[in-house]
Amino acid sequence: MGILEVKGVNKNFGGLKALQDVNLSVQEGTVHAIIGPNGAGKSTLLNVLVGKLRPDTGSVMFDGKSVLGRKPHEINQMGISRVFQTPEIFTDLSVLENVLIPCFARRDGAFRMHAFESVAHEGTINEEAEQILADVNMADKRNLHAGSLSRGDKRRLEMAMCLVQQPKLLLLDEPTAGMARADTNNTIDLLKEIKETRPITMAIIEHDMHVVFSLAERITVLAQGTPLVEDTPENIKGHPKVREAYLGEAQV
Amino acid sequence: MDAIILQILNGLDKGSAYALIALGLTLIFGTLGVVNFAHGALFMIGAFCAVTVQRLMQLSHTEIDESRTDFLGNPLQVEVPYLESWFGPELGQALISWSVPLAILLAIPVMMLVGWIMERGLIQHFYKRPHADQILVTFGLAIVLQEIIRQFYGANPIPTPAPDALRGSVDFGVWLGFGPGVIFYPVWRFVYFLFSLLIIGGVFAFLQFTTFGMVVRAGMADRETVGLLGIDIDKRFTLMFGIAAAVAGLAGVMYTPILSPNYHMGMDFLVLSFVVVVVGGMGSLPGAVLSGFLLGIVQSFASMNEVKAILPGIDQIIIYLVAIIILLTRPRGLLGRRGVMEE
Amino acid sequence: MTTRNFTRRGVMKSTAVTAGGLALPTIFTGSSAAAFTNEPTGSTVTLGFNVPQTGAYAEEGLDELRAQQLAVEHLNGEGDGGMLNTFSSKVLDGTGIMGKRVEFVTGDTQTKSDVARATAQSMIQKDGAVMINGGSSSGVAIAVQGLCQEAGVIFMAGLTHSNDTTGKDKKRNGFRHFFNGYMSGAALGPVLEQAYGNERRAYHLTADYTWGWTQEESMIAATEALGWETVETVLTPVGAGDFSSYIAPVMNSGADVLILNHYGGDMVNSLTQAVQFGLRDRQVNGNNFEIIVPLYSELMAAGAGEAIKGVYGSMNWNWQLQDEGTAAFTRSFGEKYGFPPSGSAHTCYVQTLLYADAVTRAGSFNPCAVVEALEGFEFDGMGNGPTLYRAEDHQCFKDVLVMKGAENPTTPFDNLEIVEVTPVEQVMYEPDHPMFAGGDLGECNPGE
Amino acid sequence: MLGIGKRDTTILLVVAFMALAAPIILNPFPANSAMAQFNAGYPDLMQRFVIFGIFAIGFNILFGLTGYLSFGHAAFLGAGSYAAVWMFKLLSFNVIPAVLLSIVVAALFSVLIGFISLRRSGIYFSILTLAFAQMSYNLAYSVLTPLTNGETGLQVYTSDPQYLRGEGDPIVTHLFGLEMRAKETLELGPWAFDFSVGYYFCAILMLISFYISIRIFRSPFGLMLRAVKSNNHRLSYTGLNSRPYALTAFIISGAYAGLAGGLLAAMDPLAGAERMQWTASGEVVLMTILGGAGTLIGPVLGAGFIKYCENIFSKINENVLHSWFAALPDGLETGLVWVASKFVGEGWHLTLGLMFMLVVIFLPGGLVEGGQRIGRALRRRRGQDEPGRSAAKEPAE
Repeated sequence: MGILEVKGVNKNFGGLKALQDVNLSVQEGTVHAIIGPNGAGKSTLLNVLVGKLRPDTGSVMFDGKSVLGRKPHEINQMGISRVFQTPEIFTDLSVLENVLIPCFARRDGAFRMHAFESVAHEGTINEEAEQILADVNMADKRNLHAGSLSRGDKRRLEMAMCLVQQPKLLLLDEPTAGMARADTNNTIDLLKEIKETRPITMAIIEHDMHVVFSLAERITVLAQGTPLVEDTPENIKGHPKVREAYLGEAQV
Repeated sequence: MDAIILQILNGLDKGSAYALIALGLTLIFGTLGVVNFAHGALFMIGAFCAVTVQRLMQLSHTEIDESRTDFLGNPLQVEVPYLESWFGPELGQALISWSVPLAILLAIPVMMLVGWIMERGLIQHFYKRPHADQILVTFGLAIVLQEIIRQFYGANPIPTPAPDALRGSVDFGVWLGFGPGVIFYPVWRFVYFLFSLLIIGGVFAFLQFTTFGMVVRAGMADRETVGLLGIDIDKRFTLMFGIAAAVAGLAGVMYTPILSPNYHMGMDFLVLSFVVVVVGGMGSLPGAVLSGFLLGIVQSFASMNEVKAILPGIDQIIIYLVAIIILLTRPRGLLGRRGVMEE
Repeated sequence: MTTRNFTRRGVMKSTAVTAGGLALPTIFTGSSAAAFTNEPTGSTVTLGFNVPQTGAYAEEGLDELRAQQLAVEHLNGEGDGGMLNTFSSKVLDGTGIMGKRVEFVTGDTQTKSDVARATAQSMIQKDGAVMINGGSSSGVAIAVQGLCQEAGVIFMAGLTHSNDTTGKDKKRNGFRHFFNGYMSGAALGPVLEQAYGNERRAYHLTADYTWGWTQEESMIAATEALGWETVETVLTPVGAGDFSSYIAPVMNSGADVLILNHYGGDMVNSLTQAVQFGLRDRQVNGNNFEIIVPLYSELMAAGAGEAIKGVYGSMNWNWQLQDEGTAAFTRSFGEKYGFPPSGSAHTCYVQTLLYADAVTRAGSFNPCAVVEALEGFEFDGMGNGPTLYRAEDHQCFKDVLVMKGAENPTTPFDNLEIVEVTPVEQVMYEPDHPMFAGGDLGECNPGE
Repeated sequence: MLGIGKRDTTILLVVAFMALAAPIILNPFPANSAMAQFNAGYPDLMQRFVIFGIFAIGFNILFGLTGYLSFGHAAFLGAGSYAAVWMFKLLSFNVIPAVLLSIVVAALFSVLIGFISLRRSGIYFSILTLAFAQMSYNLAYSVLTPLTNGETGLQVYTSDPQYLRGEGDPIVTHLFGLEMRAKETLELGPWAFDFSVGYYFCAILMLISFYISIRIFRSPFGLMLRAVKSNNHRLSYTGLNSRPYALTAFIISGAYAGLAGGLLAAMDPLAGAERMQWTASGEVVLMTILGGAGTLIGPVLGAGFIKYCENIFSKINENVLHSWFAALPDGLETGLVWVASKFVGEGWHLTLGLMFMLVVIFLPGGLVEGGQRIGRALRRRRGQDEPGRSAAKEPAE
């Protein structure tokens, strides 16, 4: 029984079958990649997982509870954090404030009216935030305006914001899309480091095979809204069906 | 039945004005992403183009009438318009009475120019600024414009009648098979309605069938992409601003026989026009037109005695009530697109 | 902490004269309090002219301001003296008020009660005004009247036509020179009877606020007394702009008279549009369809242009009156500004003189003394013939004018013509008339 | 001090000093001099400064922090005023119950409007609030006259019950017998300074409001509100529900507006319907943006600026202008008066409009940014400019 169990999910947009009978199981503590050509339904699947879309049929269980019908913030509170294709951070706030917010979210839940306490006086929370910034090597940038960061730093910051919540599952939506090779490698190193230092489950949706094969322990190949195969990276590489559907075009 | 037809006519007429103002506002929103609080002032300037033409046509020389005296007991100075002395009193008066339609000729270049100056001189510096700044600066501009108009024309409403030939009303009911005298409707209001259809049709045709229009429409959908194609979208948008100003101005010119223009009429229309635009859906031209007519008609019906007897005061709030209901049931108004002005 | 109330201005002026610097710093000189609010102790006295200078009534307000300035000139002995020469009371001699030169401050009411009170406050608190005059709407007049009562200064209401100003909202410190809704109805009644007969059916469009309602009530009472039937009364939103949806139903309602209880921009638009709808070209019940505008003003008549031709209404005063006082005022106003004064200008001019006169007769600026001098005061020579300031409700009683839109005006200033000067007896009513019931003048308040 | 940081304490102390010394600061010119026209230190205007300051501070909590632009906040101001006047009519002229009820009524009203309007965001939200406020205004002006006294404005009549009024109680608004209009005048030579009870009552409430607003700005709650403005999307994927945050901010700012409305009535017990009109809602928006939205002190500055223009510039008439320029040669004087008269008196709107434009064009951050620029320029001149400081712009200074 995995931490995330997707069973028989179907989703249609008008006549278009975006997802057909998707079954997926992500095991706790693993890095699970979901790959597939454009239009395979990766993004739709991700949006179902985070509560943005509701499937027509099927079930999505996380940690033994259904996520269906829950709002994104409720799903996050269940322990699923998400990294976006383009980093979603609070650009108007400072770097430190960016990580403070998830700290509060973890401690206080979806809404709590702490209107009279001072942020500066929240000792433990500040320590946590400083710690995570140190972990991602951004401590020296704590007072910078988040909007002024480089793209790579924005990605790091977003990662820090997710990690500080200590999620049970981290969803990454093409974390290296549009990045230069160097940045991509940095991100891979960062993710590797995270994997080594934290007991975390990750699900990565990715285009870049280099990233996938550097990180993933399990891979699911999605094509035309349906999972084609699920296996270890080594087996996937040699799988004829996968080559046919997808890898044929890519250089592996 | 006759009462209902009358109110539909009234609603279409009100709706024409709303639709025209909202159309211009949406053009500016949609193409430039600017919240233009000075749009009401453009409407007002249009109306004062009509006043200006009227004044020009009435340029007079004085003749002294010794037989009568003025309020101070001096011999009466009679102002005789040049047009009257050139063409004789009757033809002269008839010509003068055509000031309002003639003002269209003045309003088009004037409004285009005003729009061009506004966009190049002010608005273009605010494309990247927050909406709040746009609101503040255009609101300030609206005040300045209306105060300038006031310096020249005073604060009192100025009568600007329709041409003699188009004054009065016609027995519209007879055409529909009612008895004579049941449905009378002012000729000028028909003219206004047809005029607004013409303008609306013109704008849509322009956007639909010209290359220029296609680029602008593409720009409304995605400005950056069009920019990437190497098209100088900014220049086209400037012209678009001029066109939007002209639409507002023409709406103002032709409305003057219905509503005697005064310097703050723009502010009176401002709130309403925003409600119309938002109900129609931000950035949607058909939405703006639809919502203009819809709100006009709804308002007319709410003004009926039968309705007011059940719900006193409903005519005071109906527009806002409808706006609330529509926005709560249709998140982006009638025909709005996702993500436009939702941030 | 003490709760003494005293005025700054009086004290300030006296010390300014004596001290002339930091020589005698008097700290908290509360004990030398004046006898009443803003007692003028120097060589000048300040009046506050609080009129709309922006918004729909701006022209009306500016015309009031012109007249007020003229009045100040005349009081100070400048110009030709205007109505001072015709006023039946002769105590004013062109040396200011009781020898003090008259100064004035102005403010913009924006025709909003809140703003009007704020500007009046500033005149009282900052500028030391002893009298506030002006305004162009009843809501504002009532609001400012209440303020002046509390502050202890005299209020001479400008253009206010609602019955309430000297009815349920009357105040001891406030006086009205303008006529009111009831008087409009009473004056119009006989003229309408003569012009349109006894068997008419009237349809009212009424601005949906207090003035509109009292006007409608007065007109219904006056016309029903003639035997007219009231077909329908419809309330219209203030500032509606387009009245078509209210005018259209009039056509087939069986009514043959439309009474527009509107003022200002609403009146301009509703009248223009009603004429556009061809109402006046219609025949109903064998009668020509007629429109009546109970309250006229020159400026708004000008705004309506040709639509007013032949339309009856009433006015407080018009420059075309033939009496001496009117002639004198029109002459000095016309020579200064180049056009004849409006009715509201006349009101404010006369009030400024009357206030000065009352102070002089009372021998004091104390509001209570002024109130006493004005209550029951009868005079002549200020236009409209013999006039009474009634003690019971501070309403002014004088002849009322019934006007008609001129068919062939020769200048922009005679677009209205006087049809009849209704004698004061006919518009007189008891102070406890039901339309005016419920108010209480209270005690005069001199402030402290 | 007071649980706020050093910087904030300084700001608070500066504001407190300004507010408490306002009667002196705002009357810099001798009472009889020509410049006295520019004195603003009389009770009524000072009260308006701080009352509209409160209104703008509250509005800033919503708009400055969450970015939700409400065009209907005047409705809460009006509701507060009506509630207060009704308290005067029913209970007594004591201001405490009136002010308390005005806060409660406005807060309840804002729960209702906020709950519905916050279902939408962006301009759709703005128009919803505008629609509610305009409905309130139109109804208050006409149909609801029994409750609001329509155009005239709700006021207290001698015939009103005033159940709690004691024998010797003042017949003007008071705080346990201390009349709001009572004042003491301090005279120093030609200068005269008014210290009025009403003003200090308002000023103290303004300082409390300001202090609360600082606490909110620096609190986790305030951080969340700024997060709502910055990136609502990220916020919900961080496990936070933005709706209750925005709604709470809406209610707080509604309560502030109610307090301001209640104080307006407490200073002058008449509540006019215009208080609810869209122009009044627009005014507080302008105050906040003009001063600097999202800054602590900006809204107060903006409120003072607009009220000053309205009350001082509108009162300068041609007579005053003539007296100023009297020393100049005739032709020049006439010319100057003619030009100047276009901008003051009846033309004061023109000045206001130009000011809006100039401020927003040249000072995108409002008046506060103007102050910051001057401050930076001064520092630079002294060679104390810290590098990197301007880059690390503190988001809510």
